[in-house]
Amino acid sequence: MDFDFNEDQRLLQQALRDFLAGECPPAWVRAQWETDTGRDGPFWKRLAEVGVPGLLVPEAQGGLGMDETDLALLLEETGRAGLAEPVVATSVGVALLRELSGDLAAEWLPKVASGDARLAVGHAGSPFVADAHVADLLFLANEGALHAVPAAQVRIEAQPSVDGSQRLFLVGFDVGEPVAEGDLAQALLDAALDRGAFCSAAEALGVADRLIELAVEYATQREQFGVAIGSFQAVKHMLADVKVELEYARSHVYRAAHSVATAAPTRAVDVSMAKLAACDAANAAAKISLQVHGAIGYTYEQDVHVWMKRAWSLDLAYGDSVFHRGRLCAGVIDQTIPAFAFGYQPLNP
Amino acid sequence: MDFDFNEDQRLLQQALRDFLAGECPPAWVRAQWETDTGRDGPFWKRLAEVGVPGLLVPEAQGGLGMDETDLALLLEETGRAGLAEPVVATSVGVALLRELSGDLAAEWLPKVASGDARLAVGHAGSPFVADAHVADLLFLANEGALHAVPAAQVRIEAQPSVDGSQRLFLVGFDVGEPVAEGDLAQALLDAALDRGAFCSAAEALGVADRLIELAVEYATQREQFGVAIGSFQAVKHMLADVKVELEYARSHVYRAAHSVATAAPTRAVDVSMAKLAACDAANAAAKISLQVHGAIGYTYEQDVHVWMKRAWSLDLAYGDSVFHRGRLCAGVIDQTIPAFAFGYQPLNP
Amino acid sequence: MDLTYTAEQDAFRKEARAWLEANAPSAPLASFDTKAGFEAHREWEKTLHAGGFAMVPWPVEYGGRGADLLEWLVFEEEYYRAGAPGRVNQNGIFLLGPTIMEYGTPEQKARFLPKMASSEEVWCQGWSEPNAGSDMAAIQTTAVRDGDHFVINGQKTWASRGAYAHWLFGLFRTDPDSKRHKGLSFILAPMDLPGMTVRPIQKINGKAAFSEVFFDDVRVPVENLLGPEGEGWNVAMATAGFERGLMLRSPARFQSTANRLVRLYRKTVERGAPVAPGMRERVARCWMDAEAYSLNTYQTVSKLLGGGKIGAEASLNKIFWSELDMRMHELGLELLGPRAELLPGAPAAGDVGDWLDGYIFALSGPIYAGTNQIQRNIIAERILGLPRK
Amino acid sequence: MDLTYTAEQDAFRKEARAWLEANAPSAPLASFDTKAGFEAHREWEKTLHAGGFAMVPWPVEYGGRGADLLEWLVFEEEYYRAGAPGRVNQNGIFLLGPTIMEYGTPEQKARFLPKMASSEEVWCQGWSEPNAGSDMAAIQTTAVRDGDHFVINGQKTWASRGAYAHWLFGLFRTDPDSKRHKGLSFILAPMDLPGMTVRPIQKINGKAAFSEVFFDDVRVPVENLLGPEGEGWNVAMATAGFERGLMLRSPARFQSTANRLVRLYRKTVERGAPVAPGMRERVARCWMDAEAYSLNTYQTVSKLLGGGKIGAEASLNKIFWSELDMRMHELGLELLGPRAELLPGAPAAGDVGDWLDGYIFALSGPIYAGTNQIQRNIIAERILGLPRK
Repeated sequence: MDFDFNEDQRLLQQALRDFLAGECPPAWVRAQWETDTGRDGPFWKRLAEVGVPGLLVPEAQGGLGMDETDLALLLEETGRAGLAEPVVATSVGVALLRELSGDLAAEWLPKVASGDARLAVGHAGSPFVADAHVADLLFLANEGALHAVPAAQVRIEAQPSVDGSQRLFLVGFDVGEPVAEGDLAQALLDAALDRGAFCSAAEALGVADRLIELAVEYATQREQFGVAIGSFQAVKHMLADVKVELEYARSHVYRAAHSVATAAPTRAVDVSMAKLAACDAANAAAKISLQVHGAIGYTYEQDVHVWMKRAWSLDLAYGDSVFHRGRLCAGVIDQTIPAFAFGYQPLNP
Repeated sequence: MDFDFNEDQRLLQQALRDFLAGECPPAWVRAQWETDTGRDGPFWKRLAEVGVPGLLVPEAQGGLGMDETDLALLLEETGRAGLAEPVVATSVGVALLRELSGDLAAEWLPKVASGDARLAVGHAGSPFVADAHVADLLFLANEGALHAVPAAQVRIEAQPSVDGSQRLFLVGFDVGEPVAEGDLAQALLDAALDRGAFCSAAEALGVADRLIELAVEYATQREQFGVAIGSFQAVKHMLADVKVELEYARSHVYRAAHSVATAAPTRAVDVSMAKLAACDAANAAAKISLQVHGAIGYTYEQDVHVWMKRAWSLDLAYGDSVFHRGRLCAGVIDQTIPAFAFGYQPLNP
Repeated sequence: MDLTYTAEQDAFRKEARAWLEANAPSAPLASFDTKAGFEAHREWEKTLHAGGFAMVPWPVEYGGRGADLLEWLVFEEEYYRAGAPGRVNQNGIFLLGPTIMEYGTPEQKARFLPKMASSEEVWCQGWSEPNAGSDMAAIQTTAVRDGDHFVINGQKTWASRGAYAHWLFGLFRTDPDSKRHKGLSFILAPMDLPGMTVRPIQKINGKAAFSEVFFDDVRVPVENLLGPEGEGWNVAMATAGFERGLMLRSPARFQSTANRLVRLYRKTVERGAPVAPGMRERVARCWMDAEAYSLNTYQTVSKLLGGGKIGAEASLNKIFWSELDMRMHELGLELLGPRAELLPGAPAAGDVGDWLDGYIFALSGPIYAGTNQIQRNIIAERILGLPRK
Repeated sequence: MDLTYTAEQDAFRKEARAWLEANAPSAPLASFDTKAGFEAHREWEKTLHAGGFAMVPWPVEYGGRGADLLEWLVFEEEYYRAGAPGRVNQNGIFLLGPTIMEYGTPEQKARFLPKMASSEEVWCQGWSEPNAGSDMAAIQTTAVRDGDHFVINGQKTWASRGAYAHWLFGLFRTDPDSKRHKGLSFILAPMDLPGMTVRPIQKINGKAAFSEVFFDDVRVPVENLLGPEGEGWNVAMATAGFERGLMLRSPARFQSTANRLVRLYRKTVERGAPVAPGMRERVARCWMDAEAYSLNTYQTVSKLLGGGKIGAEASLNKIFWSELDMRMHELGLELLGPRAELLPGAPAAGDVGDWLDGYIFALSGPIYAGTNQIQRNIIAERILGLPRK
């Protein structure tokens, strides 16, 4: 039992934070909102160089061969930076390729690791497929079967989101030979949804953190009534409350990382708790950060809204809150899927 | 359209407030907790002298012949004073007698007005009958029929409540001739429940007000860190929020008074909204008053808990919050009972 | 207490309803924060004015109908029921108008009110400055007397529709040596004077909504002073009271949103979309709160008609409606599910309506017209009597 | 990161579970705030001590088991699962004990810890004073050096079980000219000294729970000073950290309540009693929050075992558990419907259990051990770095 990250993991997190702080400042994020695709191929290659999209790719295929407990801290950083590249969708796709193995995996995993391919995944959590416009390979479901469809064979229709970083599409394709059917397909799709929801939750932690940071910074320098507004108890207590919410959400997300990485029997409920807690924290942080900023925060030129809208779209990604609350209740109240209190597990035999 | 009280009503309220402040201070309320019945016959006579139990009794029978819009302000005062006498149950009973009219009304209404009789009422909102131990006449339901049962013919079993002011009983009786059956009985029982719920809501307003007053008083005199704790924004904002809640609850309660007095078609939903709003405000005021008082408020010798427990028991009286939320939803969502937005009513033909 | 309408009130409602059914635009106008939308809304105001409904509670001589506040409420109910357009001149008619009626000279009233009622002249406000937000007494923009003119220098911000408005009203420091609430004056300034520069600011949905206004030796004639020189704070406080109070936030607005929310809930359930079990109660509770706001407003109006005044109670209203408005829109978005984030133009947006834009607008509620934190201070100190320090 | 238990941890769990099944009282003991209940709980502590489970993470020489904090968590889980009694000496074993381990002399450790572990000596705390509540630095009770004694004069309050405890620990002003945090010392005092008077205070359920302790020239030997003279504030802060932190609020307590709440919900639905539609989600959410508290504690323990420290983060915990505990009990009471207000002895109370008493206890959570307002200040200033003034 060790519920902490090791030093290597912390160092990798710090390295990515530094990298993104330098390469992906708010002005860059905002510039991406204005481009056609909102995505930057050369930057994706650079991300691949620091190992992000290849993190879950086995070492044999040129990746880092790590798991979701490593990924969690990195996604906090992409969330903190407001990075719009398809890290989540690609990570989910990588896990599918790993499970499917065979030629498909042999062909695509190295390309992902080298930054030469991006992936997208359709799932039951949303009618829309994120990043379908830049994906080289798309995993799509059709009548219970799972298909791996190259970009050339899909038809996409853009569905503009309030979050300029979020690029959503309705996707159609000519149905060919599936890569999995029946129970296997269902298990893969379930795992994809859970993995994507966990990833979104981890990004939401970073988003919440950033929103709190922005508010603290502003409240420290902005003066009204002759003092920094951050010295008012009303401001302090709002921010303290959301900090509490965030830190407990963090615990859920880190546990979900472990549950996804180990395919724990409680994975579905653990992920839903993480998604709910982290997205609620991010939404609360957005509201409070906006309130602390006052009218300034309500302007387009200030950065609050960029992260606020990330919080909104992450809340809807890979299952909205109604979906995840439903699973939580199924686990805790109906007990139709596994959920047991941490530490209360049955003894090993 | 005039949604305000007239000067006579305000004067009567002030008179009762002064009377209760003098006659029914906290020490007296607390002393009643310790007595066997928790009720004081001679004091009930004095209440009758100032017109409280006879308020709804027609003038012809020695009462004031007023209605619930007059009663609302008086119940705020009994709530504020923490008065434990059966004003609510008796008022509900008086309205039943008025509706039933005939010999029963002719016999009992004058006795109520003169303070020589107290009433109790069983209803669908609770398995318990409040004040059954001191009632001279009890209205009790049995298999859809309404019975008026003299005290001598009932069997009661005390059910001690955490609120020393609340005296609850399970009541049995030998079923005789009912005073109403079928639809009439149902209508009378419904009206009794609504009237009792409205009365409880009005008392809850007074309870909430008192709890806020106690907190403001304490916060103004108690010093920590060299200043009155009431000067801290955290204290101010907590109390401001509950004040907002209280004032909007007040609007619901006053409207419910009118709806009960005029048997408005929306009476059920109006009363449920009033009950929910007022009891939520009282419960919130209790929690915040306790928090403002800190450890001192958590002691038996301080008065906060007396009004806090009133808030708790009023919340359960004449339908708990689940009952009233159910009716609210029936009106607003299912639209199976009348509810229409105030001001949006259909035009008179 | 009598919660029924008189025959006259019912007749007025009937008349307003019939007129609105016949005249209100059938499709929403473009946003009045755009140039084209601004003009379209001014056109609608002209129609309203011609119909005699532009300023129901104003005296007839100023372009009003001479009705009382209860009829105003009835009119608002009908206005929202008809889905009629937002009021492009709201800062003029609801904020400045009542202030001019209280503090204006007969000449000022005759000069400004009729053109305000007809929206021939649309107004924006010049309260806030970069360093004077919640702390409005920190105003620095000066208006120095020079003969029969004030010479204004400085900067105002958050002037809604400042880019299109014809006139601006606001507080300026006429005594340059003064501090805080003293030495301020309430001045009315046309927007086309030499030395005025307007820079639009986009709100978080990327649309222009307010402006910064820069003053560089702008000369305003002294007859544009409203109320006594140096007494601007008190004049402004009367205006702020109106703003937070009745007119700008008529209950019909929130009841209308609550009714839309109930319909959205029912529709969502009917089409079998997933809905959280608690949503039923939460929606009903919003409806109940909108109802409370309406009831409370009728109480206030009854009190006013009985000779009472609105004071710090307006702060209670501000908190209640602003939080309710956010809550209702949050529930609306939750009911839309994954479509909640789509912009209305998205092909799959279907009937998502304007919940998203409404939410973005609702988010400004706890900030503008005095943050809710400021309102809580006011409630605590002026209503509950807690110590200032 | 590895969230599975080792074979040793599982074996320890098995052992603890078996021992508790065999030894824990089958019926609840009388409240330890009564004299009889106090003694019954001391008896139970003796049993625990004899079984080697009194102080799992303490060194063996002081009556502990020498286990690590993870095994402590496992033990707590089993302890709550078994429904074993509350710890009557909690102020000693969880607050003072760790402080003595950090600041005590070898003699003090040997003198106090073993008798604390066995509950031969039960401790109460003497922090607060009538004018030093949230503002603990306002302590006025003096302990003036007189030869090899301190002479104590003044008054302490809110000493839990002060009426029955054998020893008191607290902060006293040893430098009478000092102000605020300086000049305070941490002193241990037996409760039977001449000049000490204890007055019980009833809590809001009418039961005695805490006491005022009056000191009138009470002479305490100087060897009862814990840590350096005049440095009591720092010593106490270490204790306050422990109090707010891990040991007194083990996650199993809240998980156990959450599990009871889930069972109550299921039972209520099964018997067809009316339940609000949103209750399902609200109960599940409480369970989720209890889970978060457990996970967070395991994180903290992992951090501590890796050489880290608990600092201001303890304030995050305080807010989270205290609000969760209230919320859970509120839902429990709502599920009981009209029976929620009945005292457990009422004939119709049936299976209402101790939700009401639990709620009353939960209500003290946001107040004691530093109000939640104080905790929010700490979070804002020490964790987020917002300015003090």
